Amino acid sequence: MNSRYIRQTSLRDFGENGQAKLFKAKVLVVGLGGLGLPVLQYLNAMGVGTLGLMDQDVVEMHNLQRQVLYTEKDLGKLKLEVVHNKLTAQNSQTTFKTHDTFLTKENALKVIEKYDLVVDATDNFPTRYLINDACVILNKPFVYGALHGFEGHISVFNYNNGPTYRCLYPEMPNAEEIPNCNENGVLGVIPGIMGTLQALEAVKVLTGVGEVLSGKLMVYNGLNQFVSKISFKTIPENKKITRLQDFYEPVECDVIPSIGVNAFQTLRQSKEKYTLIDVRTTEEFDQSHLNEAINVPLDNLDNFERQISTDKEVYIICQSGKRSELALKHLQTAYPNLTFYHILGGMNKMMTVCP
Amino acid sequence: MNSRYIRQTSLRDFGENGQAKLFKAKVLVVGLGGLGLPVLQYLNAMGVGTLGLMDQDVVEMHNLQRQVLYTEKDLGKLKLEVVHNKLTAQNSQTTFKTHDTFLTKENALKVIEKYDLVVDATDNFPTRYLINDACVILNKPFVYGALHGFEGHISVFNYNNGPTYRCLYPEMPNAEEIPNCNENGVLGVIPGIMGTLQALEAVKVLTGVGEVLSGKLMVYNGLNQFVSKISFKTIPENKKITRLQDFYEPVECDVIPSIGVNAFQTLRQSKEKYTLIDVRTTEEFDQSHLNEAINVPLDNLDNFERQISTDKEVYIICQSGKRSELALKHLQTAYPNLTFYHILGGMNKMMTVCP
Amino acid sequence: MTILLFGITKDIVGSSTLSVPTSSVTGRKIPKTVKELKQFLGETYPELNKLSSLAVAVNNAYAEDSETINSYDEIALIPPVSGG
Amino acid sequence: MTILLFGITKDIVGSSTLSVPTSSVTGRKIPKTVKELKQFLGETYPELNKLSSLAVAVNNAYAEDSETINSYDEIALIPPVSGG
Repeated sequence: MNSRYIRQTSLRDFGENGQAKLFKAKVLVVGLGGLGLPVLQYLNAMGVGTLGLMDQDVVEMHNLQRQVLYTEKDLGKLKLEVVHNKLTAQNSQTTFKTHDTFLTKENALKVIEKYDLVVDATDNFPTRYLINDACVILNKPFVYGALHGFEGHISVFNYNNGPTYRCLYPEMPNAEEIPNCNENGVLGVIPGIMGTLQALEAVKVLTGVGEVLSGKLMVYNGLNQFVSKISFKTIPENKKITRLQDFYEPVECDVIPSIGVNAFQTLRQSKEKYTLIDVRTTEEFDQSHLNEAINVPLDNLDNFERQISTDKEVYIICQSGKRSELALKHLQTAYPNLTFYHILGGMNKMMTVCP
Repeated sequence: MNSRYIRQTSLRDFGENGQAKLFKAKVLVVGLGGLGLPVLQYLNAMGVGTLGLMDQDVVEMHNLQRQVLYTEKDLGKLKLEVVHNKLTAQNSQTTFKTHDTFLTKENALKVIEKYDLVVDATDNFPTRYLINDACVILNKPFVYGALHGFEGHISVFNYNNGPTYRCLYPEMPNAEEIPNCNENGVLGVIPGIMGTLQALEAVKVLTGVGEVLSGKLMVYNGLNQFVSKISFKTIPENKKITRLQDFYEPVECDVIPSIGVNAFQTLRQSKEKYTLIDVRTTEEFDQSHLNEAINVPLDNLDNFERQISTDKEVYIICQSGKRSELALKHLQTAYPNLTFYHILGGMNKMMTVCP
Repeated sequence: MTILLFGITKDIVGSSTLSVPTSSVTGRKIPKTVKELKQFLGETYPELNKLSSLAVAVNNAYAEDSETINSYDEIALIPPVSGG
Repeated sequence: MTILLFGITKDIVGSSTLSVPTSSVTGRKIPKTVKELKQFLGETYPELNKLSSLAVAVNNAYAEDSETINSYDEIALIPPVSGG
């Protein structure tokens, strides 16, 4: 033990005993984004002995508004490498395990098995349900955090006999009913608040200090600092999962690359070459369209290949941004070697920035 | 405007308008410690245009447990420089103003005048009262945050006609009634939670989004995630301050250097040379003392100089850690060129680690 | 009866609270259970019907569809959220 | 009456809550105002008397010394804290 942690070892309710428990603990943080970074910065600072890092994304410009460990120099680099380097510099006593992958039903059980606790810092439902089911199967607790705009959720699931994520939300919502994280904004500091709260719950689970937020969902509204704690019960059948589902919908938020109209307008005024596909109907297209746009109606995407040159980045636009996202999903699957972006807000929004 | 902030400009209640207000804003953060760092990381990420940094401390080992922007390589460096470099790398669009000083009654009005908002991220009462009084005189709002163990306070003071810190706590507590930050521990992640909450309140003040936490004190207990919001009123006379007090007690927490018994025991077993002064009475000293200790009773500190060699670091011990702190304050003032540490918990605690 | 709205339900309704009459002047049936409340709200805001997974809290406790509700209850709609 | 304790008051009492009798079996005077409550507590925990600046909240509102208190009130002692 050294003087590094004196400020917390001097706490009567924590002490050298709490510190020793942290040092022995192994925590997996799934997702190196808005939630995962503050969780890791603080668990690493406080002296958690082993930290598992898992992500496969690269740092993008629109991450910087809330993912505070990344600098402008890190743009385009693998998050996993950047985080690993910075956390090592912060605390050389920590053992880091890097998982250069997303969590999948193939790797989930094998990876999670090696940890005492999982922190769910993902940004999509499929991975959240996968974490839940894997943790139930392996009998591991996990600290849940999730965001929407100015709001956030926190809870600790599967802690001892406590309830699971499925006791609150039995089935995964389908893609149409809840917006995904790209359509949905978030004020930059909200993941900071929720991530630090997750780190605290992780410490409580690992050390036994305080009351773990199990059987309670904390719902936070940043607009008015309103906090509700909703109690809920264990539904026994949700604790009896013995195998993963055959299928967790593979929606990864960050494989739906998008661009805002201001950024796109800047691109248009630059010397960059690109292809712009307008996926609206021929009638809509004829009424008004951007000069450089090529019309490939959504129903007609099969004609895509014949109409474009494949050596440039492809931008996709529609009226409001819904069809362009659908088109992007189809095209990206069909043409994995091309780079696609869809334009957020579509022509409606575009009209507000270009004369 | 660029795509960097799209995740928050796409929020209906925030928008490009909110972003533009942030960019125009000038915020002074007083203190680059546990609270100040998360405040700055997030305000900088979110695009506040001008950030003022103020601190004169260097990075010490016991800071790392909660001050997450600092790495082990930064030990001994000026916090101001480290923070300035890292925040510049994070967001090159931000204008930084560095204030290589502590806030004093001589500089407070001149410095604060240039900002729209102050964030009180200090760790001691004198500076908190000074910030309050200066902000009242200059009619600036300030975001207050403070900690104790697993607990924290947040409020926005002097916002429009709202109440001030003195409306809650009229007079500064004296040093004996409330422990200072060195005696008092804090769990590493608690300042992260409170600092991110402060950053959110700063954004609300600057943009007009949401309800500012004015006239309410948010009291947070991390042990059970219990949040109270206490409403309190403006006391008109507290808004009528027209000049600073002649004297704000100059207690700077970080000028009372201390060491824990474990770290001191490690030092004893090393080859390092040091001087150990035991400030208990002769009677107490005679009953039991550490071998290398020199007895200079507290009432007799004037004899100090004659008894020690002044080329080594001086450690001070007493029975429980109270008298050693008093002795340290006296000696440090009398001998500004020497380095003093007092031993936390004194002989009581020392007995638990040395045979 | 006042209902607090979170997540997508707040976006659908366009407000963070919603008032539901507790005595009928229009002849409309007043909801007496969580299920009836969901139906009542779904008539006014059809988008709410799409939510397959929606937690309803009555007095800060998770409530099943069959639970009865009264005018003095604190009710909140808490849909799942996914961002991170 | 149950009193929530924060900051140094929690450390002094050694617990996060404190029960104050609302009817006297010992002949001790039952506190009827914030001031009397402070005096009552100060007799048992003399360290509390040292606190020159101590906010008392009654039902989540800052209360002056003269405010009357009842057995059903939610009371909290909130001393200033300085850490950062």
